[in-house]
Amino acid sequence: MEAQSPFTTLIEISNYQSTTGKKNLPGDFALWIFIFAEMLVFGVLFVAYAFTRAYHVELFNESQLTLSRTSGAINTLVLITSSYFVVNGVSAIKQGLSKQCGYWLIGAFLLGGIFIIIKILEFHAKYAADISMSTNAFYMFYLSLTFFHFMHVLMGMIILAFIIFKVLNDGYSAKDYVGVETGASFWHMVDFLWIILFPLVYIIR
Amino acid sequence: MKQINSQSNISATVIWLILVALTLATWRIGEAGMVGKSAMLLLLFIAMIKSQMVANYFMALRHTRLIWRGIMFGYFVIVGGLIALAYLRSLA
Amino acid sequence: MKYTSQAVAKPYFIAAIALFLGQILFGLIMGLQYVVGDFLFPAIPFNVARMVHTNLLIVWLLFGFMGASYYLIPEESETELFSPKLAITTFWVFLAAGAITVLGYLLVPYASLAKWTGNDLLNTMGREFLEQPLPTKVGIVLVALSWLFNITMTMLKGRKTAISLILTLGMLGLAVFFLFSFYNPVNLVKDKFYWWWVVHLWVEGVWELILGAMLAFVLIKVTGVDREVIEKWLYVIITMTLVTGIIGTGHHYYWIGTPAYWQWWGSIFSALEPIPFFMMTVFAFNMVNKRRREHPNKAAVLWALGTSVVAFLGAGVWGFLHTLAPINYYAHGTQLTAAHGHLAFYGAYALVVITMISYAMPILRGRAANPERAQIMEMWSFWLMTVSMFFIALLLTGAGVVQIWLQRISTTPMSFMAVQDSISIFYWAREAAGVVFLIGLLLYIGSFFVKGESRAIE
Amino acid sequence: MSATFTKSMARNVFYGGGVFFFLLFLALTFDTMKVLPKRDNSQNITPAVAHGKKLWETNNCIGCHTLLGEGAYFAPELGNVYVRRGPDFIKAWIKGQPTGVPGRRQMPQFNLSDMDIDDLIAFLKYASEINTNKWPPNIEG
Repeated sequence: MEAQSPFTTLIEISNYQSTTGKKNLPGDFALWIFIFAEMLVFGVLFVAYAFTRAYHVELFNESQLTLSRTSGAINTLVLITSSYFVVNGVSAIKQGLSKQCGYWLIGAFLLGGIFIIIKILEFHAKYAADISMSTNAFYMFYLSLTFFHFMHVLMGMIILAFIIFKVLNDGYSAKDYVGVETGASFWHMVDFLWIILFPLVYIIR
Repeated sequence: MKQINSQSNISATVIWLILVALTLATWRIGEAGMVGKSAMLLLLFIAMIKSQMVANYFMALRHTRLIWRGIMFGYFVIVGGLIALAYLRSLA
Repeated sequence: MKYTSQAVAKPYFIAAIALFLGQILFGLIMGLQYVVGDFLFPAIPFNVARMVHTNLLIVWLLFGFMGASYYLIPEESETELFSPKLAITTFWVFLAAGAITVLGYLLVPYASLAKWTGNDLLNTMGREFLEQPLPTKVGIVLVALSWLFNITMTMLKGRKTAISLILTLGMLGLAVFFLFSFYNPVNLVKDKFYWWWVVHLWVEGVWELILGAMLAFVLIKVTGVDREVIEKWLYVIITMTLVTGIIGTGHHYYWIGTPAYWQWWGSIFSALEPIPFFMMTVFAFNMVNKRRREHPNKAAVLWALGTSVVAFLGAGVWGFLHTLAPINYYAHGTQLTAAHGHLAFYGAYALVVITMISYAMPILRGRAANPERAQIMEMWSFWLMTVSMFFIALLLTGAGVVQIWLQRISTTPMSFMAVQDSISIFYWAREAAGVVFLIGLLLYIGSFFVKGESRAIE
Repeated sequence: MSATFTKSMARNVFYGGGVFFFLLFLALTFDTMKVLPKRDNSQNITPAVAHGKKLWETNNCIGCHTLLGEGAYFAPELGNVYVRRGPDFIKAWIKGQPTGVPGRRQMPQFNLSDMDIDDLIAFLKYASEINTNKWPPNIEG
């Protein structure tokens, strides 16, 4: 009766109790399903970008030069650093240090804010130059990818804000920190995707 | 317990520094205007390595079950591979 | 039946099945008009038959949803319905409005109907699926609000479960997005753009919440699997529905004057739309495999599993077939769309309503399950309807592929009507499958009248 | 630590994800509305076109035909009929219905005045000039 389906397997894997010291996914599995779905969407968009470019190499190369590589690089550093802060925040809460955790996460949140500001300046420059998703194939992908990612940063910041609020009110502890790990996983995904997006859209030619 | 955590903080710091260095390298290569097959492959490889480092160390998937690391590594192979393929086609 | 007020579901279910029968009869008329063009002309021209066919579908599904929620919400909330009287009044109002509207379609020329019902005040008529006269549209809004009010009030005074929350949210979305049917600008592109906010965001958005909630409810009842497990997977599945389905609306924005970037957004997100349906299939089978009890209503289990499979095939697979922009460029507006529409509506929505009816109706009639013979008849009707609907989908797919080839790809494209003549064999076979479907439906109706030993409610 | 998969988190992801993608949809809608004037031929909407659209609707043409690929699939696509057949043919066709050929699909006689038909044709002309990303693939629709 107990037929094995991919679904049961998935549940069992997610409930896997370690005997060999292997751990489970950090945070709540419900969010991980979402994370994998988002990675899939971005993956398809990345590949679609690359293949569309293969048909319009000159157009892509030319348009790519109008992007600010420096602001893209700064944003990469900003996100990497904020991800690093989040890692420290998680390890702080694992030791029951709510305050420290809160501070690290506030730092990460503020860096997210810097990313947003830089990104808005970038969008504004393109808007002022009358460039939109309908301008050409390159800008379609550039704006779609970065705007879609931009929204993820905003969402990540909202999640971080919730966690900061809760952790500063001693809502988490050394025993109960799944919520922090869950939010952290989302934030790292935002970082993960930007790390691929930046060289792909801004640099590689 | 404390020991392990400070250990992981140190390794996270090292990873962070490597990621920063690789980002700066990517930026330099872009500013230098390097193009062509090897530059493309190098940049793509750096990006993929960086993303794997985030997955393994920041997301802490390194000690999880094979399947989760497998999904991330599969992403590396499939997405990275297809992108490389598309670029190589355009160079050919 | 745990709460006496659940009994209000009964007339809703009966009306749903009766209107379903009407829908199928008009479907058969249209199917014949496809090959015998002047059949019933000018008494019932094709456009009138189609309007009746599609509008009856919407109305009977709404009856089914309402009946289901009047049955389900008291049980979930563990309290009597807020106002059974309101529910019954709403029923008669909706039935009367529906009947008058259909009679209007059949007896009055559409242009006169428009003139008499105030279409000059606010142009809303004459758009696919939204052909209803203004008073009917207003009536639908009022009925939906009364339904929503009654259900929400019931939920507020009792237990709030994930299932009832999701169902109510689905109904709220249904009511809200229907409001876009009142917006009909002269600008054809805008008209079409927001028309999809009703049509797509209904069937590939909020209706799926209702579908998921109904299916989850029946699964809890017939399998005895822990509510926690079922409800958390329900959340995951409908999350995926909204993640893929909302931007998936873009697959309707390829060729109607909207910007070209929708081809990317629409293709990518709608290509992922099969995922939640696949999850739903695996979910349903898993829960049935893990069942903790043998529910005497075997037929209901079959309908539930059937829903998950046919919804995946009809909405997921057949949708995917023509959702990518480069393929849709050739497939758009052909019989392929009709194939997808038929199997998807049958699998996702007709079947889930029948699932609910099949589960609840015996209980409403004072027994846990129908007698053995009645259930066997139900199962026969399931297979007859499902297999014949498959044939309808396959035949229309065949017709669509040939149509695309002759009319759009061939270097010497043929005209629309010439192509239609050359694919008439598909239409004849489709009509035959339609007759089998009708037999299946009649068998289903017949199963309600089979007498015999039946188990009492535990 | 055993894996966590809670209903409350699944619920949060549902609300978060739903709102997120709806907002994204609104953003894309906003952009679409901004771009439309360049594509939708709205500069050519005259009172005749508006009246033509109303006639199109109140005679339920969509119940048999498709318009830009949407509608019933029983009768020819009319989004490009203005280009395919031209105004004179359309006018004669509408006036000549039904053909009464036994066994053929029949179009009703809608008893439209000459002016009505002209408005309907104006609407079809307007529709044929919408930028549809080169759909349909050929003149046959």
